[in-house]
Formats: sequence, C-alpha cells, structure tokens
Amino acid sequence: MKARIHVTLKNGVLDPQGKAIEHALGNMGFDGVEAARQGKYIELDLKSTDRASAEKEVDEMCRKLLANTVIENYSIELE
Amino acid sequence: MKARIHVTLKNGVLDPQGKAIEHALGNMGFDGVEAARQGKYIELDLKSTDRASAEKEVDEMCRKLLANTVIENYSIELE
Amino acid sequence: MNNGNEIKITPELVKEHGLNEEEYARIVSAMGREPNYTELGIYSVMWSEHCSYKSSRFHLKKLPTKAPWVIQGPGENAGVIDIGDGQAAIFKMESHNHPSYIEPYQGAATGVGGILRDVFTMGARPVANMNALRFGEPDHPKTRHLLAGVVEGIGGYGNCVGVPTVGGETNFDESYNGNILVNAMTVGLADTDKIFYCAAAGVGNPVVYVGSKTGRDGIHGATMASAEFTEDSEEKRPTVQVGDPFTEKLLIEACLELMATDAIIAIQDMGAAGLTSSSVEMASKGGVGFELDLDQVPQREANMLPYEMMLSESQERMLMVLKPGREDMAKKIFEKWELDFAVIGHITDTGNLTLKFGGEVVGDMPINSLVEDAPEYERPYVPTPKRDAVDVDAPADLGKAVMDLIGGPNLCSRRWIWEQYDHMVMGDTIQRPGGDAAVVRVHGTEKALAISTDVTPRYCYADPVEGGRQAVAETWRNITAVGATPLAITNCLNFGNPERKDIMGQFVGCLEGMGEACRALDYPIVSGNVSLYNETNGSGILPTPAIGGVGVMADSNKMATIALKGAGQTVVLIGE
Amino acid sequence: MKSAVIVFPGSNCDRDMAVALEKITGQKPLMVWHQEYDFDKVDFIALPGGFSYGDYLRCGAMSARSHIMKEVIKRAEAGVPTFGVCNGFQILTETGLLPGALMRNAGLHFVCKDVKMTVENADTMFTSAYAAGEEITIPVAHHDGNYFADTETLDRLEGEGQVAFKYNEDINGAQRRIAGITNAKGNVLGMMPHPERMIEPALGGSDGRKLFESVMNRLG
Ligand SMILES: Nc1ncnc2c1ncn2[C@@H]1O[C@H](COP(=O)(O)OP(=O)(O)O)[C@@H](O)[C@H]1O
Repeated sequence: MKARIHVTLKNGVLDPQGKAIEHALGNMGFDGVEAARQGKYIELDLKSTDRASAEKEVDEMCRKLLANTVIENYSIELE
Repeated sequence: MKARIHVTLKNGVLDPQGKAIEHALGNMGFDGVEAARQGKYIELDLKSTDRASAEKEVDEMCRKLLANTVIENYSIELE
Repeated sequence: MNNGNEIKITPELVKEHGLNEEEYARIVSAMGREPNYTELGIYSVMWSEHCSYKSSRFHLKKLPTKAPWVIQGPGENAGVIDIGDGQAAIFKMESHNHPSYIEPYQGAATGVGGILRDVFTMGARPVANMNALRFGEPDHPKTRHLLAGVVEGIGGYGNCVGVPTVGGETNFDESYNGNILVNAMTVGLADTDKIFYCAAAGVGNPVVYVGSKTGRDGIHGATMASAEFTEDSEEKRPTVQVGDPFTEKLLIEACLELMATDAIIAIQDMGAAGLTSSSVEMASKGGVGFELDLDQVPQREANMLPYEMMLSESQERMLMVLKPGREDMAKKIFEKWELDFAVIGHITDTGNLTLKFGGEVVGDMPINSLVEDAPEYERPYVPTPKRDAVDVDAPADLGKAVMDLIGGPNLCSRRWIWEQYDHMVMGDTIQRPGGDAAVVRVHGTEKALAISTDVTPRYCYADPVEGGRQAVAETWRNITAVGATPLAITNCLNFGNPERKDIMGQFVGCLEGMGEACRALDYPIVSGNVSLYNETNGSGILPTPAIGGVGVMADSNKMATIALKGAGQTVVLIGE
Repeated sequence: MKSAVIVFPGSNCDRDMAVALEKITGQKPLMVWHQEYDFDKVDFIALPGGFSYGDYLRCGAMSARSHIMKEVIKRAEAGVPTFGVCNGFQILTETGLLPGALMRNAGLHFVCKDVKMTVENADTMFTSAYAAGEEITIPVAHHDGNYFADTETLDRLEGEGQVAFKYNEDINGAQRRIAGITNAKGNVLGMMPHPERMIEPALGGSDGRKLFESVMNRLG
C-alpha cells in the first residue's frame, strides 16, 4: 500500500519559503500569483495491506516524526 | 483559482531526505515502511479564472522556477 | 468596529494574564480607571518577569558595571566597551529556553535572531555568535531530539545570516530533563562615534516600523517565558514563532546602510512583546509620549486586533524614530532590501502611549506607569547552607579514570556540534572552536577579540557564591589563555522559581560571587538577561548563571593556542 | 586583473571573496548588486557563497533567475572566466552553465570543516598553479553540496577533464566525491569548498591562493 502525506504550515504561521516563491515569481514577470505556500510531500511504501491499521500507523508516524505538530498540519491519503 | 503542485525527485536520483525518513522510522520501531520519498508541495492562489491559460502559466512557472528538471518531476492540479 | 475592547475584564482574565490581584489594583490606581482589554494585555507583558525583571532588579543593581572602557552598561539593548582606535565591541547574551523546549529548531533559531537584533540595533555589525547549552541526561528519551533540533536551529539561523558561530559550551544533567537552556550571545563591532541608542526624542518626529509584517505569532510568548512549566503546557502548544534568517540578513544590511546616514534618532528591535516593549522603552527612555496608528502597521494576517498587534512576537522587525524629512530616503533603502517600511506614528508630549485603530483611541496609558510603576519584589530567600567536602577514594586506575572523564558526555569533544555551525564566514575567525576562547580578528586590523562562555552549574548548586566567582574567573582565564586582555562580561542568569526561598538564595548567592569576582578582576558586567521559572512540576534546574566574557588583544599574531607545537618542548604548570 | 563579485540578497561570503580578490590581485573588485542589468567590463566574475534568497525552494534557484544572471550567462558564454563558490556553484548549476545539481548533504547536516581534496585537473585556467594530483586543504561550509548528475554526464565530466577537484573522502555524498567542475570550454568553474577562506596562515592555510593566481597567470 502507498501512503501520500502532505505536511503544511498551520494557518497564521509565517511561511518564509512561500513568501520568497511569491516574490521570485513576481520578479520573473508572473504577476498572476496572489499567494504561495510551500509544504512537504512524503510518499511511503507500506508492507501492510490492511487499510485501517495502516491509517493508524501512518497517523502515528506523522505525529511522532513527519510533521512538527506545533507549527504544521498533516493529511494522509492511502491508496 | 488554486494550483496544487507536487515536485518529486526523478527515478534514479538519490533522495537523502527520503532515506533519512526511512531510517528514522525504522529506528523508531515502525518496521512496516519499505521505502520513503520526500518531495515538495506548493500551493498557489491564482488571479486567473481561466483554466486553460492558468494551466499553461503554472506549467511555465514549474519549468522556469519551481522544479529543477535536471533532477525533478512536477505535476499540477488546478481547482 | 470590533477592536477587542468589548471583551469584559474579569478576575479570571486578569489571572490568565499572569497578574495577581495586588498588581491589578496597582494598574487601576496608576491609570485612575479600569484598563480595557488592549491595555490589560500591554500591562501584563510589561509587568511580566521577562520584561520587568521584577524579582531580579533589586539584586542586579548590586553588580559592578563601570570601568573607564565601558561606554554603555546594562540598560540598553546590549553593552558597549571601548576597544581602542575609535572602535567598540557591543555584546549581549540572552535565553530562549522555554520556546526551545517546545520547538527546538525554531526556538533556538529565533533565539539567535533576537540576540543578533539586540546587537545590530546599536549600530554594530555582528561578527561572532556563541551559544551556551544545557540538556537533560544523554539517555533521557527527549535529549537526543532536543539537542539535534537546537543545534540545527542555531546553525540554520546563524549560517544563513552569515555570522560565524565561534564557540560555546554544552552540558548534560538530569535537572535539565524538562527544562533545557538555550543561551545565545552575539558580539558586534561599531565605531565609537556611531553607536545608536533607544531614547526617543523630538515631539512630532515620525515613528517608523521596518522589517517583516506582523502576524499572530507567539502572542503571550513573553508571559509564557516567565511562567513555570507543567506537563500539559506541552499539550497546549502555544504558538511558536518561525524565524526567517533571510529577512534578518536583509534587515542587518538595510539598518547598517541607514545608520551610515544621519537619519536615525533612536532605534530599538522588537523582541519579546514586540511593538509594546519597543515603543514603551523608546518613549520611556526619552521621557516622551508615543501615538501609534495601528492601521498603518504592516500586517500578514487579516482582521488583526490592536491587542494582537501590540503583543505579537513576529520576528525580524525594528522600530525607529527618524529625523523629520528623512522618511523618503530611509524608505528607499528598505525598498532596495525588499523590506516593509511604514510610518506608524509620531512622538507626542503627553507622556502617554496612545493607540489608534479604525479612527478611535483604543488604548491610552501613562508610559511611566508601564515602566517605573512596575512591581519590584525583594523576594525572601535563604542562603544555601555550606556543605562539608565529601571524601572520595582515589581511583584505582588513573588511566581509566581519565578515559572515563574525557569520554563522558560533559567533557567529550563537541566537534559534532560546531561542525554544523559555519564558524569561519566573514573571514576573520583566527581561533576556531576547540580552544579556550574563540578569537575573531577586528576586520582589516591586527587587533582581535577573544570570547568565551562559561559556568559550572554543579559548583553553583553546591556553593552559589563560589560558583558565581568561578564562572566569572573561568571566562577570564580562558580569555587570558589565548593572549587577550579580558575587558567585560555579559551574562544570562538561568534559575528556577524565584518564589521559592532556596532558589532565590541560589540567585542571590551567585550574584554575590559574580560581583566579587568582577570587582577583583576589574571586569564589569555590561549587559545580561535573566530567565527564571526554569522548573517543571516543582523541580528546578541547577543554578546556571552563564557568563560570556570578551577580551581584546592588540596583536593577533601573538595569539596562543592549545595545540602542542612540537616534541621536546617543556610543559610548565603555573598557579596554586 | 579586474574582477566583479555578484551580490544577491542573502549572499554572505561576498565580502570574503572581495577581500581575497583584493589581497591576491591587488585590485578591489567591483561589487555588482543583483538588480543591475549591466556592469563594467571585467576579466573575472565571481559568484560568492551564502544563502541567496535564504536557500528557499532550492539553493541558488531564485538567484539563477535574477536580472543580473542573464548578463553573467551572456559573458560566461562569451568566454569570461566565471567562478562560483558554494552558493555560487549552486547558482551555476541552476542556470545550466554547469551540468548536474547540488542536493542536500547525504548526512543531512550542515558541515563546516577543513577538507582534504585533490586537484584532478591542473590544466584548467583555474588550477594551473597547482600540480596535477596535488593534495590541498580547503574548508567547506554547506548544507547542500551533494553533487548529482546522471552516469553519462559523470563519465563525460571525468573523461573530458572537467572534474577539477575531488574530496579525498566522502564529505556530503557527492557522486564520485566531486568537489568542483568546469564547463566544457573550461572558463566556468563551480566548487563547494571555499578557497577564499584559505588565503593566509592566520586563517589556517594558504592553499586557496593558487586558484586565484592561476587565473591571474592566464590573464597575464
Ligand atoms: N554549543 C557549542 N557551540 C559551539 N562550540 C562549542 C559548543 N559547546 C562547546 N563548544 C566548544 O568546544 C570547546 C570545548 O568546550 P568546553 O569543554 O566548554 O571548554 P572549556 O571547558 O575549555 O571552557 C570550546 O572551544 C567550545 O567553544
């Protein structure tokens, strides 16, 4: 099974990377961008074939390692 | 309109961050992970409301800045 | 319009703001009325331990702070000493303990950012960073994660701004299991005739905001930093600020560029309690009033309330008072560096801090009452009882004992740490980490500064007076050992809960010892920082008054290093 | 030798580079701000180290797309000796002036220390003052110095003598321990180690000087 994880900054947390991307795109003449945010995208190949237990396990991985829940949110898709 | 962009390493390009995640998860006792890959996730808020032109523009942003096509692939979703 | 002041002030709300009944009564009497919500927030941060030093001020006053070479002692953003040839060294040390425990990377990173601002605010180009770190036991489940995150955060910020991190110290002890210490120090260089202070002057002069936009970052961070930890504060996870070292680098360059002109009357960084503490401090030092129009504050988020703007701890921001008519010139400089620039108010003769929002006055407080009327406590204390020395058997195998010592966590090599810090950028690090003191050349000269941070918490715990003396003396020896003349120190006093008599006894004892050593060595204290309530569930840290010493050598070619230079040389032991 | 140092927002080894160039060439370099479109004719262009644009997105990505780089690319293609250190190397790969990419260090940590490396090709305009195979010590200070290129490119670089320097041991996971490469024409050099930090004994050694001296010799 594959897990696709998105880790993004919580609302209101400063996103220096996103800000810089916005700026750079503007400087390059792309003036149609109102805002940019940058997050992480993580793909895991799992041994498990059981959806429910996989979901639980990946959630734990996110809380314990993959996301910094002080400032980040995460979301998980299994396929 | 919102663009959701995934930038991932091409096949065959070594992924130190993914390797480190794999390793760390293993050390933490999560032994159900066969492989991990890390990429970037970028969200853009676009002024445009025209799908076709937005698609073209975001594609150009990816090629020109957001992805390094020597080592990275990208994919775009508009919503 | 909603401005937050519709929120009713209740005893619970007052308590949540860390103010006790007596302190609240003091506010009401100082204002001659009940404060509104915005004002309550402002009083609470100004009167917090962090900003007001209410438990420590009384004792800090006893420290020696003067010498002919001291240009500016404690009371400004950083201390300033004369190092000859029209040059000055400007330095300070500061703690970022609680934020680093909650989020080690960002906590440590923003700690570095904050101390850098304290130093370049005064007109100095930062030339060296140091860090004094304490963690729990090496095998405590949290230690590895905290150590890795803190070191990465310090490197992440310092490396990016391009200021070398040239040294520090690192200890492990179980008393820090729930309360790590992250103390960061910055040393900068300026010309003695180009030093900037924070006292505002000139009624009508513009108050200018520069740097990053304001968001809802770390609101109430300043009160958090002074409140004792409990297990569930980890759960509550107060907003942690994210640092942006790239913006800080631009801010340094932009400020130094503007400082080369004659436009600035006063300047102050926005540290803990951001806009509140910076404006109050500038107005108070200058004996003037400030009127701020909060609608002009550059904002990152929508619908921010005056309370939030005044208490936000967004990083990488500065407040300045400019000479009238210089706004456009200054603006151009900040635009070149792609930073926000906004005139957000002006100086008044009312002696009040007056806040406008949406065309209404939403806060109006006498500046005096925020600063001078802040409570000061002479907390009761008991001196730490003297202990008899313990008899320890001589080790059976001296060789093994030595190996155990140098292989132990408190003495082993710190290479893993300093290799993650760029300690050479700026091209003047002539003694890298690993020696007694770091040595950094004064750019373009043969002169150099020597810097060392030291304290042995174990000693301070056993005998605070002796431990305080020893910490000062150790920096003095380390600086002397590289061939420099020690000139002055900064300090960061990390202790537990001052409301406990034994802890207060440690505090008073350490200060007494430090003061004695400084007097004996003619080695004054020119700046510092106090971090109290380093305590988890009633168990406090070892008393840890970290000392950062600075010395100067006229000819860096004569510098000494610890490396043995060749076979057949004589080893000499000196001292008692 | 008249040189220019290109300065981006967030460059932080620009002064170090300028000091080294002035000490060695005897001439103060021109400092060129990234927003300029053009600058005086120079014999040598240096892209300094640092964290341009905070290293956000990818190291060197945003600088590579700046106005000034259009001009730098034009001159490099016309043959002007162009030299990128650390962030400068990352910028050069991002513009495509040099092949490959610099990825996060394999150990994931920032690494700052002296490293021993070998001069692989002493016939380039940047290395002629060194002896072929000479072992030199130069410091590194980077988070993203892990050189990557596909096998074909790596073989070509090695075959054509475009690998200028190799680390003597694995520092950051770089393929074939590559520390610095030139373009096919040999007038563009990018390297992760900082020769400008090793130009006098007080800083720990002088092994970096010969790089600048090589260029001076070539330019006469
Ligand atoms: N956190 C740190 N950051 C940078 N350098 C450090 C750190 N901790 C220790 N060091 C360096 O390691 C060396 C040894 O440290 P320490 O044992 O505290 O020295 P000493 O006991 O001689 O004062 C010193 O050069 C010091 O600067």
